[in-house]
Amino acid sequence: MNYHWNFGIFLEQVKSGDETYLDWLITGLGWTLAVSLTAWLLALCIGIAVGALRTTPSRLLALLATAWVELFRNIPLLVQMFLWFFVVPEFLPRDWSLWVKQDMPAKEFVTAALCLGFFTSARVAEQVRAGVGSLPRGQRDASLALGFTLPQTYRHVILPQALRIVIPPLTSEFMNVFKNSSVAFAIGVLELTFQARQMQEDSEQGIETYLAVTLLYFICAFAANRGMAWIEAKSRVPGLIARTG
Amino acid sequence: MIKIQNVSKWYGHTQVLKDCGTHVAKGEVVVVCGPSGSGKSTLIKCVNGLEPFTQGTITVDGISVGDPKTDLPKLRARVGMVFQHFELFPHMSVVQNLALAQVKVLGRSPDEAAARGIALLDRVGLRAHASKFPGQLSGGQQQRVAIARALAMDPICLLFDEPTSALDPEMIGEVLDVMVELAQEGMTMMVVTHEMGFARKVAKRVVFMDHGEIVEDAPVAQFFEAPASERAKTFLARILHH
Amino acid sequence: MIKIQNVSKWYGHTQVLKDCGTHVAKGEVVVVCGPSGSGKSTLIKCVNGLEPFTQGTITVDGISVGDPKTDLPKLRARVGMVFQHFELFPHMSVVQNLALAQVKVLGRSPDEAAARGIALLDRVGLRAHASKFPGQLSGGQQQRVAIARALAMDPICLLFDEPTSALDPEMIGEVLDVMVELAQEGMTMMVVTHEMGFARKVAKRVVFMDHGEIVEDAPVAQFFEAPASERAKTFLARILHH
Amino acid sequence: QETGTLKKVKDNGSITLGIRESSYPLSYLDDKQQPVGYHIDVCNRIVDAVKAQLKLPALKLQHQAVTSQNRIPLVANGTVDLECGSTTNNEARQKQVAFAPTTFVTNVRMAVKKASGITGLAQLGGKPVATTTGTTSVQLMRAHEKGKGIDFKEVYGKDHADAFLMLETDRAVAFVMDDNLLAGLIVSSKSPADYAIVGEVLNVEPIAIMLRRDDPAFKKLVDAAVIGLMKSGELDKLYTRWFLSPIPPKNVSMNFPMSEQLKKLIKAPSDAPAESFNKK
Amino acid sequence: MGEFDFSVWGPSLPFIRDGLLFTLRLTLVAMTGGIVIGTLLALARLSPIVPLARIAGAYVDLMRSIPLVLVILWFFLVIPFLTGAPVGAETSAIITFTAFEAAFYCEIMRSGIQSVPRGQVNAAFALGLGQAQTMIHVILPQAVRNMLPVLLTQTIVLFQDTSLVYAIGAKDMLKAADVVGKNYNRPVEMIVLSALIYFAICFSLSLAVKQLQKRVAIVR
Ligand SMILES: Nc1ncnc2c1ncn2[C@@H]1O[C@H](COP(=O)(O)OP(=O)(O)OP(=O)(O)O)[C@@H](O)[C@H]1O
Ligand SMILES: Nc1ncnc2c1ncn2[C@@H]1O[C@H](COP(=O)(O)OP(=O)(O)OP(=O)(O)O)[C@@H](O)[C@H]1O
Ligand SMILES: [Mg+2]
Ligand SMILES: [Mg+2]
Repeated sequence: MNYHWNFGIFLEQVKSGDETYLDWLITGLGWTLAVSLTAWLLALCIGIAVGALRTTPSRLLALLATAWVELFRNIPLLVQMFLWFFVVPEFLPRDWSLWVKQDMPAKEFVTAALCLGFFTSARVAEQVRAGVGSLPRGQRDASLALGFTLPQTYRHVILPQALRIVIPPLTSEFMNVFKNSSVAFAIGVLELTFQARQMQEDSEQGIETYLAVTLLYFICAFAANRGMAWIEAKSRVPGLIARTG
Repeated sequence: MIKIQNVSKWYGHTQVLKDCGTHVAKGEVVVVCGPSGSGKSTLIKCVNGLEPFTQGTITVDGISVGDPKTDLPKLRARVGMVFQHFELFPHMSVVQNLALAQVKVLGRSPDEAAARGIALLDRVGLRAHASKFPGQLSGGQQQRVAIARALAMDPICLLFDEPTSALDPEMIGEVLDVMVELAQEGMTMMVVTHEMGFARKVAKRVVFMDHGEIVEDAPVAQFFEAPASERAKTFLARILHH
Repeated sequence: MIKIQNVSKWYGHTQVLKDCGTHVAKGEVVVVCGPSGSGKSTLIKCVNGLEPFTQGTITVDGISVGDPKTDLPKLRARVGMVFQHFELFPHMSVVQNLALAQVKVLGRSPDEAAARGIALLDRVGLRAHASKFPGQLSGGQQQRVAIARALAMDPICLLFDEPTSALDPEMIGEVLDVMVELAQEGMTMMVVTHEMGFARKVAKRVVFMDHGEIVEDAPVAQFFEAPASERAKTFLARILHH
Repeated sequence: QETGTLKKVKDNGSITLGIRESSYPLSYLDDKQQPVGYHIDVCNRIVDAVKAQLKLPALKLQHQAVTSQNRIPLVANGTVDLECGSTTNNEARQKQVAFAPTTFVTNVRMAVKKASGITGLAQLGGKPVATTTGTTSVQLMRAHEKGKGIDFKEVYGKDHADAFLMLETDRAVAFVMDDNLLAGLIVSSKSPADYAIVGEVLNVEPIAIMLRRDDPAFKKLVDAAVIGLMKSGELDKLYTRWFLSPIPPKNVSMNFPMSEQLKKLIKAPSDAPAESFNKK
Repeated sequence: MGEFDFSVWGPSLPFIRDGLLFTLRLTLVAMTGGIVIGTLLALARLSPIVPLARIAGAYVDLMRSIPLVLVILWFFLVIPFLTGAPVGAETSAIITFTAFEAAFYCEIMRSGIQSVPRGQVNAAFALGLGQAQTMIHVILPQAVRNMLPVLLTQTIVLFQDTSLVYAIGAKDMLKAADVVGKNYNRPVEMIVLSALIYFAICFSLSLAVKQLQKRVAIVR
């Protein structure tokens, strides 16, 4: 291969500054974690609510929840990211628009986290809905028959069970959040992919750069996987055989 | 106690309850039977408003179930129900199953609720299993816990929907024993079941349904010795055959 | 026909079959019963090699099931089996269910297989349902199809694992009727069931299992009138109680 | 007997050019989404030379779009034989690849909206400044003597068009980039008259066509072809065609006269990297 | 940017169409290949041969832990070294997507296979069917039916993910829209157009999935 390898590159100084390339990657990892975790938290809250609403008897609420899901899961994330960043502010009143575009603190981060959160919430909602749907209808009846209201039924009976069931698919989604956060570079969040581009342009050691970044993403996804496995083990109910799949 | 008058119900275009009427007096046990799909579960679920019905009225202790102004959760808290598949909450221990609704619905203190729960577990012979999870119990044990859970709310009457038909034959007895005892203590009960031995022993009347209709509503002895309708006769022959 | 000798089986450290031995002669019906978890299903599945066993020998028509050299698919094709939950193939019509193994295993032509299938459907009274899917049939009908499917392979003997315990009470009769008929025609059968009426009517012997052991293996009359073991007595009391 | 790239080209019967999709006017896609531009034309001349040397008039010409992320590995792994984009020739890259003699010189400057009245780095304090992800313009601003001590708020577009969009939509007051790219973006913008390229030259960069390293035969052929264009005056014509005449897609001219540095380089062709250039 | 100018949509249509054709072709090929390979992987993962199951498992976990855009890049850079000859961006995209999606389809098929009750295997064996016959005639048909909605939902995800081929310069729909947006300096309008097209296609697909689900669902 006609390639000049240099794995020592990470400890070298960047061309214009007193940091090393490793510092860049660590900054990037920090932003990747920040965007992903914020988005995941948002996605869980919205996703659980929306997913649960889709299973309620209220036609109107179910319809609104369905609209939310269909809207956010049927457009590629990259395109959504761009829409949120460039298009949505144009519809705000001029003063707000300028504030959002120039003065809003951490605007790239906020936009990316919101966008990724909404996108993921649609998928979480689908999983939660499936989880609720897979519970025997008798559980709902039993809870109502004890005098619980519908919200109480969801809070104490349906959701605790449904969430346990959907931990495996949610694990995938959690891993996806880290991977998908790489799209945030498109609007200028200083996360891993961004730093990788900058580093490879600055250092010209593209392959080493991407190897390192791939490894870091892998570690994030793997950690997410282990974390969810830990939660799954913690929340396992004695005597209840885990459903596979 | 329970009054069902002219109740009809449609699912889309199919009518699953046709002008049903019957009643259960205080302290009475009424058994409902009939072929699969005849509407027994639907009828009994209408009694505590788990299924809405299209026509007719049902009152429980004088309160109209179908009335939109009725506080259904409050009514249901006073009517106990036991299901074919137990429907214990699998993510909670047995005693939590018993305490939850007492705390959240009746507003009892957790300690009080747990104490009452344990007392009832004692009564159904399962005190030792209080901190197990439902999945760790046999079917018969689960169903006894489910009965205790219903009793924990101090219900004015109990509804049973085929409480023994998901059980292994050797476990049916232990559940029926608890039910017989309740009946003898004067609990008002409406029971969907095919256990004709139970019906003979404690029921006052048997309601026989077919195709959504109440075909027969007769005192126990009369139902078994001289069923009026042909359909009830065939049904009894089939089910007592083996 | 079926000889079971000193069969033991472990799942990890728990022993689920303990030194079991019994036999079924040609044309004989043997009923196996016992509490839940006693190992009945495991034992009957060992007979056609669906469960491997750790010790002992089982021979069917002189062929050793545990022998690694035995062509198990070929043996199984000659031993019919009927399951608690029917296990019809839900993605195939009734007649396809009957024809599949005839074509793929016995090498019959599709037409021949379908014709044989239809003939057997006729026999269990379901000819009219040939092109329906299993999900469109009632439980009793599905189980009769499952019996026909086993018969379509012209088996030398039939194994039943609780064939009626997943059925509604009114459907049990129709399945038992078919089984009784088969027994009377001289089919060799080993039947796990709690239907004691069936046992009384057609079984030669009853095998009673508990905790993986064959506790009792006695002629029918003797088993019901004078069970030798305490365990069998309690079990019978429980199951005949209601 | 041919070796290296020439052998590969002969064996495959085809040669692959790496192109950029929006490096105005060096290499970009026209309104038919075909690659065109100054460097594309230069490359086509090189390909003609290859055809002549290999006596393969029917040599097939293929295009592969590249990005600043993958262009160097793609040249190294043989997917692309000649990269005809807008790659700066610098020392770090010379470890990976080789360059033809410099055919364009770009100055890193900034584009602003005329109305903002900004004319230099000093006025950018506290203001958002746009640049393209992966480029090092912001570091250049920091490194420049007049940029020292000024705190910019950096904003990044994923490509030049996005970065320009930031300027256009007032997310940034300046866009720091190669001046030819800035000129190209301004010309094709909705109201070119609103923008100006201003301020200090932050860096001077030689731009050249890129090829695989350690392939003397091919390098010799490419060098000869490029130098031939320079000597014959044909490169001047190409420059005029792309920088001083109307070009697609909008058919307006960039009016971007040739810099003194490039004029010198045409007289004395060189493939020296940027570092030797910026030595004052 | 103030006012929008949607007149750029007209001239963009031919390019959008070409890009869409590529996107659809890539989706179809990767789906077919991915399902076939994914099913084989699922069988490997479930097989009692431990090393085989491990290897398949490791492959799936690796693919699921790396962002697709990096996988695309890696394949593009690495395949030439494996095969000795460069492959075009399109071929590379097809290989990459098939290999990547196979990992996801594998997981879907695996849970599909596991969703078939154990009793079905027993019933098939009891009739004398062999391992392979049981798989082909009894398990897989049910697994596919059970998982059809999820398989198709994954395909919709795949359809959206094809936009990531920008990383290797292949020209899909989003790329085509992007280039038009740059040429006419109307990037926002073109992004809006592609959002609408993606939405229209994905939404109709997901409606179709729901219909299909009702039709093929196994009556139990
Ligand atoms: N959600 C529903 N939508 C449409 N039809 C329904 C629905 N639920 C029940 N039915 C129909 O209503 C009828 C009565 O059902 P129900 O469950 O009350 O019968 P059942 O007598 O309890 O039968 P089983 O003995 O099987 O429990 C049946 O024909 C059933 O198919
Ligand atoms: N795959 C397995 N792994 C571990 N233990 C098992 C497994 N399958 C069955 N067992 C155990 O083997 C014992 C016998 O099970 P088996 O299903 O044969 O009982 P059974 O008599 O048929 O009960 P039932 O009446 O409930 O069908 C049980 O204690 C069961 O828990
Ligand atoms: Mg019912
Ligand atoms: Mg069993």
